[in-house]
Amino acid sequence: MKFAVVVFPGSNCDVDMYHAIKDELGEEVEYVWHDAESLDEFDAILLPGGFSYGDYLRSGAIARFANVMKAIRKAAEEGKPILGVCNGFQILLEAGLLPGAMRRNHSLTFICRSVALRVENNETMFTSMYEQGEVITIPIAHGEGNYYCDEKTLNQLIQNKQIVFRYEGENPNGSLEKIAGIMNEKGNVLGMMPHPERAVHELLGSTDGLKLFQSIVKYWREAHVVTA
Amino acid sequence: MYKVKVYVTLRENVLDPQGNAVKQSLHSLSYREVKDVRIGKFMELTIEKSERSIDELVRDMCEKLLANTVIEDYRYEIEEVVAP
Amino acid sequence: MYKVKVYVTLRENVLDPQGNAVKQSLHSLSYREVKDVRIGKFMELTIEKSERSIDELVRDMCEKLLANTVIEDYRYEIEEVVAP
Amino acid sequence: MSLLLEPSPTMIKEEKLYREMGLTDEEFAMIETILGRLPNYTETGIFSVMWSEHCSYKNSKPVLKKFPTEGKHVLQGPGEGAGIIDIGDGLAVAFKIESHNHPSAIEPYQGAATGVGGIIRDVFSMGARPIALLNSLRFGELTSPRVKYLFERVVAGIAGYGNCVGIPTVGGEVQFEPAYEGNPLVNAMCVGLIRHEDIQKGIASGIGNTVMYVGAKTGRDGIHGATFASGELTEQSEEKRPAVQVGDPFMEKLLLEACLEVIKSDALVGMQDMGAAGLTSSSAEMASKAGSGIELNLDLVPQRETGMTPYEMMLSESQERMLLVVKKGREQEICDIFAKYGLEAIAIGRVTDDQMLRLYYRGEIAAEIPVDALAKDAPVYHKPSKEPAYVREFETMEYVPTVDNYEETLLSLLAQPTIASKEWVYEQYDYMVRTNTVVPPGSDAAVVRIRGTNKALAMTTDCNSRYVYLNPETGGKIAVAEAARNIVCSGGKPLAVTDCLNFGNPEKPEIFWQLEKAVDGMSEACRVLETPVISGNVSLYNETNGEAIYPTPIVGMVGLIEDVKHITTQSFKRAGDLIYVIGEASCEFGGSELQKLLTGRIFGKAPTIDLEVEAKRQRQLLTAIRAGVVASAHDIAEGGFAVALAECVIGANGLGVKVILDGPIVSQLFSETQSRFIVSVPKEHQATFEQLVEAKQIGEVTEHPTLVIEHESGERIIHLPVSKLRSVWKGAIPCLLKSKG
Ligand SMILES: Nc1ncnc2c1ncn2[C@@H]1O[C@H](COP(=O)(O)OP(=O)(O)O)[C@@H](O)[C@H]1O
Ligand SMILES: [Mg+2]
Repeated sequence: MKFAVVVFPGSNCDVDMYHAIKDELGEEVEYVWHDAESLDEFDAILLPGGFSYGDYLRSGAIARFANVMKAIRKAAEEGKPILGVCNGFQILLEAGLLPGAMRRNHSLTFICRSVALRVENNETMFTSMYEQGEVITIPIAHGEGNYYCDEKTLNQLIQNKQIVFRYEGENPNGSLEKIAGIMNEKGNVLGMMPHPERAVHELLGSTDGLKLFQSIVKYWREAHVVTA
Repeated sequence: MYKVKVYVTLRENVLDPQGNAVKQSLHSLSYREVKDVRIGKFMELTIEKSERSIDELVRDMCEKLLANTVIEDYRYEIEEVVAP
Repeated sequence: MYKVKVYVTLRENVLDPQGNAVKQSLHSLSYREVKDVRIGKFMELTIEKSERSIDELVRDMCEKLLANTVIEDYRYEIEEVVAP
Repeated sequence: MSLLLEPSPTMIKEEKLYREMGLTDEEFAMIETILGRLPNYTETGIFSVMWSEHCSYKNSKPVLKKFPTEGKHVLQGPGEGAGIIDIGDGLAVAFKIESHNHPSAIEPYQGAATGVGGIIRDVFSMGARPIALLNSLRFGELTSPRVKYLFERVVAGIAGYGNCVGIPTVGGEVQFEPAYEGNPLVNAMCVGLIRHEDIQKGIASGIGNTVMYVGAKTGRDGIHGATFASGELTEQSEEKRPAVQVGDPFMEKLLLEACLEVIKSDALVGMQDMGAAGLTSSSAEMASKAGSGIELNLDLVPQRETGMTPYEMMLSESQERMLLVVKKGREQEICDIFAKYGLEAIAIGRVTDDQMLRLYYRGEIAAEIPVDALAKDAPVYHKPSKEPAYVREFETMEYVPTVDNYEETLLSLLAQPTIASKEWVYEQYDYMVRTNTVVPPGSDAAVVRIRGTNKALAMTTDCNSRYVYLNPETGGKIAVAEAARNIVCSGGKPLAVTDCLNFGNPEKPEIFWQLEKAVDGMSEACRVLETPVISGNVSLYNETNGEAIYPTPIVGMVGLIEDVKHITTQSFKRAGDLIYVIGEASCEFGGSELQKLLTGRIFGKAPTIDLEVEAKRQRQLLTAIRAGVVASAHDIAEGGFAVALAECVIGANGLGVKVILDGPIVSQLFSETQSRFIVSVPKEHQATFEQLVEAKQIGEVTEHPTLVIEHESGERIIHLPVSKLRSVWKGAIPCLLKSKG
């Protein structure tokens, strides 16, 4: 299975994502520059964290116009797994691939710490290796992770089980309904503020993020066994 | 040449953490009269004349980039000026 | 009751990385007519009447908190409204 | 501003306009001699910044010579963007610390942010990939609104910049003391990793080679920043203030990635960042180091504002700019690399053979100065030095504190902002980005692993300026020793030092004496602990309205952890582990937290230190850690044994501790006697540990989350739930920030 890590100017968790896949998951992975035309050769697409275009104006606002976004849209339509973490999530929101928007953390400060997350839906291609309701430890590191959407959208998210992760215990950033990660209706685009790629090795303090990537691989393997 | 002023504000029903914090600080500085604070963006653009209608141009830029219409409203003022 | 609008802008000689980035982005979106972008803040305050002069009050708040006068300028507009 | 408005050379001389730029009458006369004519306005400006303390180190050079700078691992000593030290496997570490005190006092957010930006450029201009940031901060007491504002905005500025560039901020220190009320300190340190073959220097060699400019456009910001930083802050500073520099971390990130790619090209000859005194210092220094000259056409310099004069362009301190020297004819290769990152590299001049800095502007020569006069041969002063009266007086004082309630005192100490948890600070920093941070902030030294190897780097910044104030020489020794202790506790072998000498006005003999003595002490400690000084920075004139800060020589240290298995932290790990203390406490309370708490001031003798003893204990502890027999290690610092013990147990999930002390209780609990450690050892390693380390067993890690300290006599000294200790310690800073005042 081959992963793409999309690199925007100002991405800075690209390296983390790359190594998580290559060193810890042991799958194939390549960096793809923001001006790329096609992502056809990849089976899953990862949008890493960071500060694309400095996150000036609004986080993710400028990145959504990058050339590669066309290919990302196409991949989304084709049903490939697309994971946006932190800034990657913000970009997916700005691009309209996921509903809602981000506000600044209610503390108005950047927050970097490990938080507890509850797996709200384990019947997705990103979470099948977790137990339903499992509480995992994953770091957050963001200044704008205070998720917002209108009531109608929220109801849809709840009804369609699109809320994949919620913060467990204290709400670190003021996010609506303690939302930490959501997916699209189709279930192949996931955006989350916490960084699973930072929780993949004992030395980093947690390995709880690994199962997320393993779930993607599992999904892909199964899909390929069926089609093969 | 045009001088364009764009005002981007959070939609009314969207909680404004920054505005809230500023209100709190104003209160603690004893400006108790302040009942509400909302914080938005104020952008000043200098735009050259072209074939495109300036009004359309600005609206377009706001919709696409300058505001996130999921949570923000915008309005703008256009003023024609003589190039310096 | 007053509705006060405060405009906070970066001083002229001060670098505006945000404005620059937005200009670049507008250019790459083919709005080549845009010559300059400066980004500042726009604040809307609702203030109750009190013994203090509203003008002084607002100036005070700007100097102390709303603007960082080392790098920013501010101006404001005051409008008296009937409390809803 | 047009050229026509600039004063003529004769006006500059007759009206002594150079004085406003910080040049003395003698210095102006020297310039006249060097040039053989009167300097014009641009030239006067160029001399004034290059001869400022900030660029020339004219007052501190003779003192800096005392530092030991050599060692078998040193690949690059002081003099370049950063020092470099070998760590084996073809790898090396580059690091440096720098101050941004004055700008941060004026505009804390941008001042701190651009400080971080500057130190990052220093490191990547050497060709090194920045892998970690640290910062050392000093503020007044956290009670006044102004200090709170400075503290909050400085932290936000460091976070805003470092997080955006994507370099983890992994450590540092913050202290609060009235002496810093008007003059906060903001020192930033950057650590980079480099392969030996990539080491790059800031030299302009090869006659005819092209000088290129990359990065942000030049604006009128920060003009005369270096001179500003070389004067005291007074009430008038507001007016003299240059336009504040605003950082653009996104630009920095692009520059960083592009420059690290350019390093790999053999078309590159030299590279330096435009730091203090911008284009002037980078061009003059690069030429002076290479023994060549440089010619620049200022019309080609990318400008953000219209109508900039040569004076303004040369003195601008706009951020995020680099100067490159490139082999003639190969400019395009360099341009192509930068273009990939959306950056433009522009040829603005060439290397010449006549050792002159020559500037062209609108077809005419705007300045012509021998480069060595600006760099190598800048004046050096030997300032008079005199021991301040207070130091003698302090030496004769005996201070023996009395404590009524040990528990309350311990809790009060934990709530002192200088001791309290700095979580409020470091949670704003992305300390994990790049997923190499193995020990995040909160333990003695931060640890960053080196991917692809089994090695890791331990890093820390330290300086207890109270001790330095009481006795600069002893305080200087302690600063280095404490840094080394922190490295050793983390399982690292101390490698080398970078330092930032923050002092008052060196023209005052008492201040100069502090500087000299502190450096003497640091130098001796560096020699004994075998940690050469490989880079550093000097920030003098840290005074407000005539009052100097405490002398504050910040020590930044990096250590090598040979195997990630050796990584050790301060928290207790397992119930049943034995607790040892290394070193004996004696009654030493001068400059201690307890003294400050009880009397509200600092006086008396600084704690003594025997460097040989220090070195021996560090060696023994490191040997035991490497032998795998140590579960946790923590040095005893501010607040003494009781505070250190509380710190060991606060971070230990659900564990407690019980120890039994002997001797005088107050000293045992709170004395700040140096060279001491608290270590926990699994029972099965007791014998090996005791063979390797001279230490005294005092108790055990327990399952009950309480901290129990008893006396040999059976007296119960302290019995507190760990949750209580933790909440006091963690809550102190947020609580102070929220409280009104
Ligand atoms: N300004 C800061 N930035 C990042 N980390 C900090 C800062 N100040 C303190 N810390 C972290 O908090 C912990 C405690 O700091 P300190 O009390 O100074 O430790 P020590 O006494 O061992 O040097 C350390 O891990 C340190 O790196
Ligand atoms: Mg320590």
